[in-house]
Amino acid sequence: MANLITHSPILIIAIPLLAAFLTPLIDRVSKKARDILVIASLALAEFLVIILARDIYPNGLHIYTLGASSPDLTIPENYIVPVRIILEVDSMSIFMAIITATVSLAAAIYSLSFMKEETGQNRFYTLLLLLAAGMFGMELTGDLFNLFVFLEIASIAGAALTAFRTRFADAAEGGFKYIVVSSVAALMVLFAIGILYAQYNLLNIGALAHVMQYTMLDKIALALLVIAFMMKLAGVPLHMWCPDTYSVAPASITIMLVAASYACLYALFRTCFTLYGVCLNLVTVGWIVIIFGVLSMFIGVTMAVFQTDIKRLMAYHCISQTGYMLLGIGVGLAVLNQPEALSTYGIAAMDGGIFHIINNALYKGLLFLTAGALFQRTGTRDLNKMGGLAHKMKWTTIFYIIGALSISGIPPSNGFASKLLIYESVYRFNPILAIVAMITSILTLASFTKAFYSAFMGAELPEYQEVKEVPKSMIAGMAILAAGIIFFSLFPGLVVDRLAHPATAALISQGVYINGIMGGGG
Amino acid sequence: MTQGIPFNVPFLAVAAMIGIAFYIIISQRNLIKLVMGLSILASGANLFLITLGYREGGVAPIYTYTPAGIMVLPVPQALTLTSIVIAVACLALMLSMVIHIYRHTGSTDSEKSRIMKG
Amino acid sequence: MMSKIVRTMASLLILFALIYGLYIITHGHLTPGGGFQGGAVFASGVALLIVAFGSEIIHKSLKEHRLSILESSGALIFIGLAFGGLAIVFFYNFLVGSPIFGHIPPSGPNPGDIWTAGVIPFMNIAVGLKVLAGFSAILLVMALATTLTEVEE
Amino acid sequence: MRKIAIAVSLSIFVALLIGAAFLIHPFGYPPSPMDDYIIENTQRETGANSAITAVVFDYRGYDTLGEATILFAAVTGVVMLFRRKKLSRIKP
Repeated sequence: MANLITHSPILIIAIPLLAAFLTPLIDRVSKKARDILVIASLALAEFLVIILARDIYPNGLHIYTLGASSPDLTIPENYIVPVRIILEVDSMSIFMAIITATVSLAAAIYSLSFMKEETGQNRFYTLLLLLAAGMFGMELTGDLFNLFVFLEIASIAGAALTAFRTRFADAAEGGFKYIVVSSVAALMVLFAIGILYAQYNLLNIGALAHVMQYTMLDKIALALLVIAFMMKLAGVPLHMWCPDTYSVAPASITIMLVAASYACLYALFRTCFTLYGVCLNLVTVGWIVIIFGVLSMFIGVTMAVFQTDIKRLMAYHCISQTGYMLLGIGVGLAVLNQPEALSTYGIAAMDGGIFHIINNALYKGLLFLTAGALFQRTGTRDLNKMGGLAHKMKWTTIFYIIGALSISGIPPSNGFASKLLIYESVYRFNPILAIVAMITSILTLASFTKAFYSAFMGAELPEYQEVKEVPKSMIAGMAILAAGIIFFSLFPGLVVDRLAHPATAALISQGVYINGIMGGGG
Repeated sequence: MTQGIPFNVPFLAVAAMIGIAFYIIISQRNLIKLVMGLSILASGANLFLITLGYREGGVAPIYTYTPAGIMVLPVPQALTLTSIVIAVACLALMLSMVIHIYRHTGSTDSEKSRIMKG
Repeated sequence: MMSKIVRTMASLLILFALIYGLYIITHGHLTPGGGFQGGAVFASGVALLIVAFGSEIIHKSLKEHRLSILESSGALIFIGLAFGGLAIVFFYNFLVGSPIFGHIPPSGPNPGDIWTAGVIPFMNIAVGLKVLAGFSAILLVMALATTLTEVEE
Repeated sequence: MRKIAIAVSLSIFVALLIGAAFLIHPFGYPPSPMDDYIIENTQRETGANSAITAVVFDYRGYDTLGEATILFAAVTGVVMLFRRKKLSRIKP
């Protein structure tokens, strides 16, 4: 068991990769064996993430050097600089790995029957596993160039999956937009890595943070990195691709793309807090992130109110929810070097922001899956054409209500818990921001009730007489996310202390991250 | 170690390539030209990585029959190998999607094939 | 379908292209080159065939699902070699110093015998196999997609 | 109006890059702590004569694993997009 824990960071990434390479071969043997392989590998990855999380929360950092003579030999004997690639897992990256593992497991189970009639399913599952492995790779690595490679894997797999249903005209266009935006963002990340490599001849995040002097070139590299990750996150000025891609992709792939954009959010935090950390002029960079957050929040929800396509509506809400996270973490970043402000509301804001990531991944995922179920049964995404589906599709309606309640922050739900944390702390930082956040939450509630009535309530439309409930595995996929939401709604305090707070502490303590590589090592 | 204009010409070439590539990506409406702009951006990134690793009077870091002289940095060449294959992968995927867009909408003009509005 | 001269010349030249590609793959750890570059040279030979003979004729002998089996097996060998060193660490070069391909070359310039570099030659061959199958599949499928007017719906 | 905004932002971006081009280390003299270690110890540690192949497959072999999966994903994606249609309709 101990041996499994020491090797678990690389196994979390290597097992989905191994399964992805095996799928085309197993698929020639039998379709059943392929489905079992896909679900088993993702379940095994989830199991490994959980046992690694249980090992990380008590004793902090977990180092894994690839190719060295022992896992924690980060720097070769009597040498000053790490040469090999080092996987560095702290409580923030394991927190994101939990989100990725849960979302990809739910997506795989959901698409077992969602993709039943499609041709070319073995390609679909291969790319689904590669997308999951790409996200895991981004979250667990401690090397900048490795982050770029796995960012690229997630983009290519995501774009190919978005254009999976080639018979629809707009599928290829959505995929094309996603791959162009991801390639431009990835190449900007590559330029920033080149600039940092030119100055310090290092690629490891910890080692770079150790020798960083924040020269003019580092500011340019920081600007490139922030713009690139904002493009991938669909921050407002750069969000044009997001509604087109999310509304076109199959439902299970949309929630994987949402999880992929949160992996990029993690990468943004890793560069702001760990790579640059204390040597940033924190107030300006903090305020830049806050402005991105507020813009995304407000413009996202105002665009969403009058959407007719249910998945475009949810895509715009996704942008506005990302705004909440950016606001929470931006406030924490802005006060990072003022200890008394940090302790009063900075850490609470970051806890709220990070807790909001997992909440949003769960309820946004659930809402997209219900939209997929509606599409499967009614063949359309247009809210005006739907109506009175509550009578026939019981389970989907219940799941939709759970999701809608928690996205608009109604008291018992987990969405409310994280938004409350954000409101309280942001109000002390700057009251106007908190007011904007509350208005956004009200508009979210308004648009989701509108969608609920037009899709589920109302008289039963004649052409949906014989519509029956969605098959079992789609309900199972939705049930996983719904169970997560209910668990988080019942014990928000427990989750914040056990999951979100250690993640915030890990993000803030840059020194621990650095001497994990430079200091101990031997 | 004079740091005059002539010494940094490769980095100016990289900056020029990036500027041209971004101009093409922003201004071109035809999807094929947009893909070309992106491949220019990718080759600009590769040029940048390679020129980072050059050492004055250096030879390739391979020990089979090496002539005398200090050796060029090996790591940027490995990174460039990776980014070349990434550029090829993105190019192949983008072009196959452009073929699909052309097949569905009959034109590769990004304005006309704008199916989704708002 | 090109003219008769081009087809015969292509069928003659293809041998040299493929042999040269395999040479680059296997001598990756001694001379400049390796899995990716050798696979690309090999795939350029296949591209020569596709251009000369037209994609339908090549498709008769070179099916893309067979190519994808070759590609998956190449990838599996590569990740298997990476898993091989898991006893110590994931990407450990466990063959250095062992009787198979483990010979340590004398440091400094040397003629360079092929019996060195532990796992690296095997990884080169695995990646080369994967790259040549992958690139040929892409070339074949895209050539077929644009010429063959397949009837869909 | 949009055209002017794009032109202005693009020219600022290129001016920034040209400025950065002057600040980077002079062309032939890079700092190289990591690479010197690799050049000296390639033959001893990995047994390969070519330092580049040693970096690609041993020192940073994990990148090449990511690299191989990128190629695998691209090939699977392209073959998936052009799969022959033996399609059964989704029940409306």
